[in-house]
Amino acid sequence: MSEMSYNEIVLEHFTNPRNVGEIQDPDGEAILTSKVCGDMMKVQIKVENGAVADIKFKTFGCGAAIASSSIATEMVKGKTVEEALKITNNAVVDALGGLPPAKLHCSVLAEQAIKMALEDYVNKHKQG
Amino acid sequence: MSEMSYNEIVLEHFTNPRNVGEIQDPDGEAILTSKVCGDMMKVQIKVENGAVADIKFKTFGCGAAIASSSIATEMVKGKTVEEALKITNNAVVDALGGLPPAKLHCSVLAEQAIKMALEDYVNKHKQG
Amino acid sequence: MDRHVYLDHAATTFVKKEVLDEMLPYFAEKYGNASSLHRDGREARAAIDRARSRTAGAIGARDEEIIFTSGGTESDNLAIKGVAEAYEQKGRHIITTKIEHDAVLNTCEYLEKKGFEVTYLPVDEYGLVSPETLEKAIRSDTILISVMFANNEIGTLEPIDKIGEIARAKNIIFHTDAVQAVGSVPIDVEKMKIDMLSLSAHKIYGPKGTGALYVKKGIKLSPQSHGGAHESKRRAGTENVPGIVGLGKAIELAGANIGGYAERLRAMREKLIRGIQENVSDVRLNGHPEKRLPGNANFSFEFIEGEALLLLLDMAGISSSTGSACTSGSFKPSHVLSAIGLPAEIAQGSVRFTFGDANKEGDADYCIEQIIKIVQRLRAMSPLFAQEKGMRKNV
Amino acid sequence: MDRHVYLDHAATTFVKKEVLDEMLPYFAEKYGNASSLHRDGREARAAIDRARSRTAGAIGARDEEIIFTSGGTESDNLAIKGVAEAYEQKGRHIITTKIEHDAVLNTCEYLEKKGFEVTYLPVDEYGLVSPETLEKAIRSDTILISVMFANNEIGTLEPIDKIGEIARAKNIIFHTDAVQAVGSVPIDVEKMKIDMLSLSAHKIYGPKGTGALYVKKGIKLSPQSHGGAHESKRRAGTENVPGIVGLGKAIELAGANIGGYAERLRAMREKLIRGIQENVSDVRLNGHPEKRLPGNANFSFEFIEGEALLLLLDMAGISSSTGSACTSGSFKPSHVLSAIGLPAEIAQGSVRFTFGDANKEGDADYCIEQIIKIVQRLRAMSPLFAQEKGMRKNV
Ligand SMILES: Cc1ncc(COP(=O)(O)O)c(C=O)c1O
Ligand SMILES: Cc1ncc(COP(=O)(O)O)c(C=O)c1O
Repeated sequence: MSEMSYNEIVLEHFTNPRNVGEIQDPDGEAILTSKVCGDMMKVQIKVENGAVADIKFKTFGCGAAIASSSIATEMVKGKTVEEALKITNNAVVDALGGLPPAKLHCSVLAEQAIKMALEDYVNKHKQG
Repeated sequence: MSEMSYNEIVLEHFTNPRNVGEIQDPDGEAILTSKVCGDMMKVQIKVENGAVADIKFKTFGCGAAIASSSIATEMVKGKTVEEALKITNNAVVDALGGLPPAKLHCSVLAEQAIKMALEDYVNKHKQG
Repeated sequence: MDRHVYLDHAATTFVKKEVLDEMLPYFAEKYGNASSLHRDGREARAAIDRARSRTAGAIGARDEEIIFTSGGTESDNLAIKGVAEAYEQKGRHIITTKIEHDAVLNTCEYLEKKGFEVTYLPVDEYGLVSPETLEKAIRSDTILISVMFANNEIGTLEPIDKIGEIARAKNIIFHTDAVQAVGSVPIDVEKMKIDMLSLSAHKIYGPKGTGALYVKKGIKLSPQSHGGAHESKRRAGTENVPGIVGLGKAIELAGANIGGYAERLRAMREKLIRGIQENVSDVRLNGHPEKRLPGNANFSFEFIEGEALLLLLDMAGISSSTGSACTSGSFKPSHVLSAIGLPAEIAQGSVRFTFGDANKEGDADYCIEQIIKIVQRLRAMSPLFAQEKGMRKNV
Repeated sequence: MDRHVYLDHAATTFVKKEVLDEMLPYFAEKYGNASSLHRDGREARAAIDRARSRTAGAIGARDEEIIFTSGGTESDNLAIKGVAEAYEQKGRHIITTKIEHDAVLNTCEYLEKKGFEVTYLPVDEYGLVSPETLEKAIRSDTILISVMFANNEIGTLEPIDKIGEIARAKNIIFHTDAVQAVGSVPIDVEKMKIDMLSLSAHKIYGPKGTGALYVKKGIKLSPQSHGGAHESKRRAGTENVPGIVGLGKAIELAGANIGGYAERLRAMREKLIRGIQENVSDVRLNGHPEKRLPGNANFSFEFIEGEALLLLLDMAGISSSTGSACTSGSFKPSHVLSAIGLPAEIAQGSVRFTFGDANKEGDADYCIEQIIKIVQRLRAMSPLFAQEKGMRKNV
């Protein structure tokens, strides 16, 4: 089905993913495995002045998972933690110009992993 | 299926059937309708010195029926009535070089109609 | 005899050059499997998508309502068995007609063995189904009505829009076998309230072995071919990409030319009918005088047998058919001719001539000339003709 | 990237020139319906007869034992449902394996819903079925054994002759899906005691949308497509003449070249396997080291996901597949890889490369070079790889 193939934006982010890597001493981090397909995403963030100063990810997953990871991390970069927490998988899909229906759950993985890293920061921050 | 098509001999007899026509004052005659397919054959004979001096047929039927009529009448022509009565549909089929399996019954029509005309002659002859 | 006049377009047609040209690259160059994710696969997928749009567009359907199959027979089987299996909890009664193609009739008979009940509606002397009779046959457990758009033997066009009206009002799924109608008659499934429609490429100058089934959105269908997740899981099997591309092009061409095509065929066909009726005695035109496919003429020549006529026509270079191509070589008189009330011995002398794009100016004339000769010749050796004419003389 | 290396021959192949050349006249010139009695019909019939002989000859069968279908999927469906329906009075138990193609598996699952019982035999780590286990699974009500000749994902060749032996001794019908084996492995249905065999043209350089089912004389088969009296009443539908002609030519060519073909493929395949195993860590070759199709290599690259690998390979011009083409894009880990005991996360990193006549000298080298680069790249962004390597460091 044509619903299986990716658009240009997705392919571009998949081929040249932004923010791949790791952060030494992150302010927040999370690793999440998708229950749907077993894909896994690890997110680390650095926060400065209440805003996401840096964000890095590593993803084990398909094209959609990697592209979602790339664009989602771009979307929250520079935003305040509060703003960043508002990210939705729909916004990720929109930014990608759409995903094949069967691949929508990959955008959920990106959304949730990023949120978990942000929450990890918030929790540590509260406690600290 | 290839079993549907006729060989050269059949086609030749179908296209140029021998002995088509009618005999004035025949010595024996018969009309027979096939129970299988509704084809119909009319046979008339002229007997001289105990032999089939002339034989004519008219057939309402398919290619196989017409070819069988043609070759079967040829086969009995000149034979003694006794000999002629020995005609079998297998001999007709053999003479035709074979018929499609589904068309074998057409040779039966020819055999039986000819036999009936011969018997008609025999019966009249007895009585006379 | 060098002259060749093909008058059997209802049996099959040639593939048009424009159609074959579009198909060709998909054999040896763009040969990917449409289920594959890589570039070769995507290329094949795109070709199928385009063919799907063209097919949907030709009958007023939506792309996702088209399922590609291996031909009209599979489309009919899938429609009828697919609905029967999906709705058997709701009911086990099916309504169809006595004059359907074997692909519908034999499928219905198969379902009867599985416990379904089938009503085979009669037709009038022209082969027309009565919408009133149909309406009366509907029961509370009726799950499907299947009435062909146009008959393949005698060409009669059924009152499809009236039947669609009735079926929709009673909320019963309406399938039509339009294998013979597509390309010759404008079809709009929306307007005509058709829920399912079978079509076949090789009847419209496309390739053999490819067909489609239109299934209106919302209708449940149990797949009849199990395997990969092809055709939205409704028909498994690696897609026949060149075949599907050919169907798409053929149906697009057919749609664009339908008016002119029908006019051209009708003119040749009318010439043949007139020529036969004026020059041959004891002949009957089967089917409806007006409500018929433009290319179809079906005659019963009394006192002679159809196969003999067909063979001599063939020797004269004319390709025709006795009834449906599928039943040539069988002995039962055509079920269609029986249904319109023809006695067996007259049905036996029936031959179908179907015009199409293989024909040109003069074919009808040549055909008339040959028929006159051959009928005369066969009648001269027919005992029935002699009897009949003898009897008349005696009156 | 201009280089294009097609390594997905198990998904489909291109149509060879010699094959297409034989098919071409049957589209626009010799276009008769093989059921028609006239010259056009006889010409089509003769072409089908010739193709039938060629197909029968290639597998040691008799002409009348070949039924032409629309492909491997239909052949599998017809074999299994056709026997199930014909023999259900005798018994309702079927034996197959866990690693069959979906065309067999989904058909069996469908029959389970209809009240049949199906035993799905396990396989060992190489994908081999054990004849002993099979023999033990046989019951007094077993009517059919269906075991594939060669697996489409991992290429494993099953012990068909041993299974044939057992089935024949117990008088149970034995069907084999040989869609992947035909053309790569010599097959003789007589010697191997095979009762039914499915094959498909598009896997052997023939056209998509055509296949065949061999059915040994004497075996009853309930038709699954109802309609005209085609294929000795076992498969209704106007014959796809060009497709059938193409299958006949393709299988004849395949039979004539089988030894050299297998050798050529094996050489390229072995080069790829060696190149990968020597240059990439944490990689597993799935399937049997020797008992495998000559063109098949199936690897699991740990820590990365197959689709991502497939896409980057595609961008480098290499067409490959994750498991079966049919299941690409689905999430369940391949049922074949699960059956050989691969954990889901390793199965997820599996890619199949299948060589064939589209390949030439150097393709394996190019593929090795690209795989090394791409696997490295994907592992660099894999959290699993980081973990694993971190863990190992910590040991
Ligand atoms: C009315 C009708 N339905 C169904 C079919 C079967 O279609 P196909 O030949 O594509 O199997 C035909 C033609 O043979 C037909 O004329
Ligand atoms: C083992 C096996 N069986 C059956 C099939 C189905 O054949 P087809 O693609 O012709 O429907 C395939 C290929 O997809 C296959 O590899």
